[in-house]
Amino acid sequence: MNSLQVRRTLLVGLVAFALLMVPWVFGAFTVSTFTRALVFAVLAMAVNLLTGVAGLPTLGQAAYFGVGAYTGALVSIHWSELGIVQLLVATLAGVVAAVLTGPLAIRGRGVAFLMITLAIGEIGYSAAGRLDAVTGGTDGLSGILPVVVLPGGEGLVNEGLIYYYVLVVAVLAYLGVGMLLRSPFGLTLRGLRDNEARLRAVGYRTDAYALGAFVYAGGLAALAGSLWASSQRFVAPGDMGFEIAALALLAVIVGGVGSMWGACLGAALVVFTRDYFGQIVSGHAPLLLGTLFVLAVYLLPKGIAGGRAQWRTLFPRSHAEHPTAEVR
Amino acid sequence: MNASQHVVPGGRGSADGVPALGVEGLSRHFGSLRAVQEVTFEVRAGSRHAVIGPNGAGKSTLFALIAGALPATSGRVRLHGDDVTSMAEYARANRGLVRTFQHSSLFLSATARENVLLAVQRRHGVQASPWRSVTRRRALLEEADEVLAQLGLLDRAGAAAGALSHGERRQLEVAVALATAPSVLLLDEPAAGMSPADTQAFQQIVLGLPQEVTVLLVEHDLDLVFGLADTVTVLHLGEHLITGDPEQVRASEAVQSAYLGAEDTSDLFLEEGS
Amino acid sequence: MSGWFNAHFVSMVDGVAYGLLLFTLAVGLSLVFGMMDVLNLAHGTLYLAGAYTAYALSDGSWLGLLIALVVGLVVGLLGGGLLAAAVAPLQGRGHLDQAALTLGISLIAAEVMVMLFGAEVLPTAPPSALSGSVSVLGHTYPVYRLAFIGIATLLAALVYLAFERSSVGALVRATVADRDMVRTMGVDTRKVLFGVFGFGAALAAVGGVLGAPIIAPGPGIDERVLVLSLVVVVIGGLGSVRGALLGALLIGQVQTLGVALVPSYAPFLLFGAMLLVLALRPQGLFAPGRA
Amino acid sequence: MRARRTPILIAVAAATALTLSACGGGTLGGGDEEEAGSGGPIKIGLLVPQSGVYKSLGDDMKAGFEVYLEEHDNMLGGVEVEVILADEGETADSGKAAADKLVKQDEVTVVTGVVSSAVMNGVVDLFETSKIPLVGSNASPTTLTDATYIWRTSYVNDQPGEALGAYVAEQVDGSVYFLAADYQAGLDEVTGFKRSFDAAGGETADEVYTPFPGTTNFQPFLANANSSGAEALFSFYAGGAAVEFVKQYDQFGLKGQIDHYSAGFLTEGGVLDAQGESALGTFTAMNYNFDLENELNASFVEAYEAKTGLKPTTYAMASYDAAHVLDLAIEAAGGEDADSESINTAIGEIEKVESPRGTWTWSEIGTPVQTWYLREVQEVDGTLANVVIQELGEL
Repeated sequence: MNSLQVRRTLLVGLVAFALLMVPWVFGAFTVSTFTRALVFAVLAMAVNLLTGVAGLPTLGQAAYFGVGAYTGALVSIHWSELGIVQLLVATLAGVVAAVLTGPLAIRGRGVAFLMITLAIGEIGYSAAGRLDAVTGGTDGLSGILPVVVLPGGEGLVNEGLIYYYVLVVAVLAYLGVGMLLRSPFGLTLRGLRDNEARLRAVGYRTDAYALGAFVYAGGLAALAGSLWASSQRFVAPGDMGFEIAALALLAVIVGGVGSMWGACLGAALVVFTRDYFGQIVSGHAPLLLGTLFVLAVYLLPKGIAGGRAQWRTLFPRSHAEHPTAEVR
Repeated sequence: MNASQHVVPGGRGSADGVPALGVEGLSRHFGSLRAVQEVTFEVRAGSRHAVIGPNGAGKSTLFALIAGALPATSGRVRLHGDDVTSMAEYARANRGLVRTFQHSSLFLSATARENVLLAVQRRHGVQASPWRSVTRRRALLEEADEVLAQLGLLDRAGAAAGALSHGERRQLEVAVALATAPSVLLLDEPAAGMSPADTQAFQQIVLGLPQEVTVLLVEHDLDLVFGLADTVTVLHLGEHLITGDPEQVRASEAVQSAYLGAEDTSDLFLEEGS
Repeated sequence: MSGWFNAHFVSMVDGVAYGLLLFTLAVGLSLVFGMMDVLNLAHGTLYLAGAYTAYALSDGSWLGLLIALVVGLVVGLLGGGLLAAAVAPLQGRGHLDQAALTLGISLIAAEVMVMLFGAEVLPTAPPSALSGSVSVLGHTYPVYRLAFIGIATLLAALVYLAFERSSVGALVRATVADRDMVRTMGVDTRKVLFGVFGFGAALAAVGGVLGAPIIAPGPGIDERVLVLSLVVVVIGGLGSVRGALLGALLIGQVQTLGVALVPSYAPFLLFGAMLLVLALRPQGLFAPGRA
Repeated sequence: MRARRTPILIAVAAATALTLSACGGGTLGGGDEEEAGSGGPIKIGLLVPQSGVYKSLGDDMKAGFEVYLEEHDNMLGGVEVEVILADEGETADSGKAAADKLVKQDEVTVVTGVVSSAVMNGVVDLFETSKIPLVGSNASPTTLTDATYIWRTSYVNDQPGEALGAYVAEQVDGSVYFLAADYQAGLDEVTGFKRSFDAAGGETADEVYTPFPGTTNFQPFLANANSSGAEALFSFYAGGAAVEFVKQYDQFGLKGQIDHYSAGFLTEGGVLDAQGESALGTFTAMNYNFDLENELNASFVEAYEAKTGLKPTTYAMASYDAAHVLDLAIEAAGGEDADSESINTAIGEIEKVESPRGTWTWSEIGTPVQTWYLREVQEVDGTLANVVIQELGEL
């Protein structure tokens, strides 16, 4: 182990320790805000996979988030309280939804892709409000049972335990996305973002990989949706609306497009700004969010994740590095 | 060092006389503009074939038609005798017909090695694999590094493509194409924007390519063309003028009159002396 | 057929009014994007600012409307200038940063407007000479909307002629087609940025002043107007005045005649229409500068 | 590339450590949850929108609650209260987060407010599991029938319609066209209306729901209603949509041709001024009107006008009543010794509430049984106002 790896291990350990300590230190509301932030972080990773990694800016991930949330909720109400069942079925539902809608979305790139995904999200939102028989209509779907982790176990009601459940799934999702990004497919997606024409010229049927990214991101967003249903025990059409989609995209921009841990921090920042600090200055959460976005764009041109690059120019290190592509 | 054992699929079409590339009555019209009109010629397997012509001759359009970036209005493109006219660009690339770009077209945020890896992993069919880190796939890495070494870029493997010099980018441009193990390599004005020294170096690279790789280049720089090509095709106003060895082409009166009045005229005839 | 026409006549007329209103909003957004490659998500805020101006200043007299128009124009120009100045440092950083910045600005501005005008929807009376309704072919129709069709048609014609016929318009179209080329010709693209931004913003704010009696100012109107304009712009093709006009008229009909024909699918019509267009032509109906 | 991650992670760790030292207690193992009670004021959470499209309703409710407190020297049941405001916002998410904060962080003893039905549905679990009473003063979905800790001083969403249906069936000689905002409250309202309307032999022309939120132009819907041959229209709109709807109903010539009946929200509060003369002649059903003649109402209207300069709305009145209910319950639960559980029990034992709307009692599902009124928009002393025409019976 060289000193770099030591330092890295140390930091990972520190962050893990801090995350594990949350329920032991904070009150229930703060813990539930952390839980929401974690769920939002998974959604932000899905948005970032498309927007930052594959170069397909999306305003539609809330639709798949909603599909996952409703599916998870319905599984809980009608079939199984087991978390793993809900997560799997919800993810599958998200994948199916993305497979069905993806071919339409990937017909466009850039702003056209953004608008097609926006349309998919808005149509999903309207549909969720309309299908009262399944979704409970605009008043939302309640009656979701506390999630059970092991067969025969107790349902999770305590905020701290719910937090741990969400934390475990979110960390697994993070590791899964990390693996994807280092894999050949991850490299393919970065190629798609950098230069689609060239990728085609070396033999890639690029639409297929764009669709692949879309489906993966759809499944991931749905996974986050299922976590949302388990932790909030309530799902409403607003969960697949424009606001969630826009906040997720903005979280990615604030965090640093392309960087997964940046997206997670951005998501946490957005959730804490809206739900925590927004309640302190009651009624002015939009103002806080607006200020956050404006400041972030000016002060952190590459997002939180890019912030370190600026620090580096302030405190230059001895060994020169090329600005290599950021994988994570 | 012998990259060819990895890079080149066993000398296809080299002995049986089937041309590596056949262009038959190829046309492309943009509205009333006939950019390419009924062009027919063949590229012999293993040859170094150049397409030249004055500005507006239709070279770029022809190139795009052969590569598959543009659909043809009529006519055929054959690769080793197989009709690939209706195939998309990516499908032609997978069959060994691979192009480079006139302005370096790279994956700028990726390292030079990753640029080449994108081509290598496609050829290995693992480009959609979501498992196992690329950095643990030694076969891919070794092959990528071999191609980089072949182009003299190995010491820059870890640098972002965006941080390379212009000349290095041109080299990487070819490296990415070569890493797909093409049987026919299409070079789109490779010398564009290169210094004379870089052009010289580039010429050496192409000359050093294994004989199994057929090369078709579209080029402005006649130094490079006559230094490399064993066969030259001349286009004029979208139509095929002549295909022949360099001497035939230089001697052709049709070519001389086509170039008359064009700025390249003096260059063309200066060649005879050099 | 005549029965059908009779039943939907008002919807079609209203679709024209609605479409022309959308055009005044969308054209600025389209040009700023097409020319300067800037995605301005604060565009709806400009409409809202104009509409609040109309609410605050119009008192039912012609003079009130005139003052509101002048003030609205100034508000729009200032707003456009500020936005242009805000996005100028972001050059070369892509659409996402612009989107985050302008959305942030619009959130802040929306909050400020709620502080100034409250959270109620504030319907704005047109000049009293134009209030009330008249009978058009036996159908009751608001006078103001008829007048609006007249004024907005004039406005649309002016904008159209300015961009398609004048020398400034030629420069603008050239910039849409190839920005670098125009820059190398020695044109100061910064000036063009401010000019086009100011123009588009002023048009949106004037649209707000004139549109206030049709789409009244209130919280959330900025977002709704923005989404409508984006849909129009994307359908029409980014950077095309003609596209914005036809896209706006198309969406106008979709939102009136379409809704009247299939009211139970009303929530799906707007985005359904956009998906249909984008599925067939991802670059929009009239994408300029591309083969 | 890895080393550069250091500063941020250190910052994260540092920030976390800082907050750690600043906060005490924990969700797990901490176990120091105090019960409210002996000593100190009772904490009451007021959960109303202070941002977004429902802000004006939130303002009314806040003012109504405060008027009651001011009348009683900031004491409820003889105990001083501390009101903690939380912003419900616009969506179920924002409302739920705010409720979460009130219950889990501020550890309030009771909560009141809630405008949106979606938020109400979203917080049911929260209040039921944490056993904290919620005295809602507006939102009231029909599906909410078996909660133990949730009370409402307003109505049930289908009641304004139900109160009106039979009357309209009798009055209108011909068919009735239904137009309502396409969300649960709109569906509930029409369902309630049709329950009594159909029973009384009313005839339906058509039933159309307009996209909500997002419809600003009602012209195509109104055109269809106009050509349907219906004699009357029953609508459900509130807030900004109500303003646009009423104005366009006038502008497109339906006014004077087709009578307009609606749930009272259509012309309640500030929207009426915005609608202007277009609203004249609109009939609505509501559980309250500021002109009701009783002593309590007179003093309430006076105090409310003094505070806000406006006539009270049903939203303000229901919130005023929520404070009243809490006043009665806290006193019955023993004043200073009252806790969430005893207050909840005491709320259920309240036999009747004297209210500006008249006296009401609890229904089986914890909503008021109250008199409904038919109102018409008329011009009174040069200003527009809802005027009570007759009673519509008790529901």
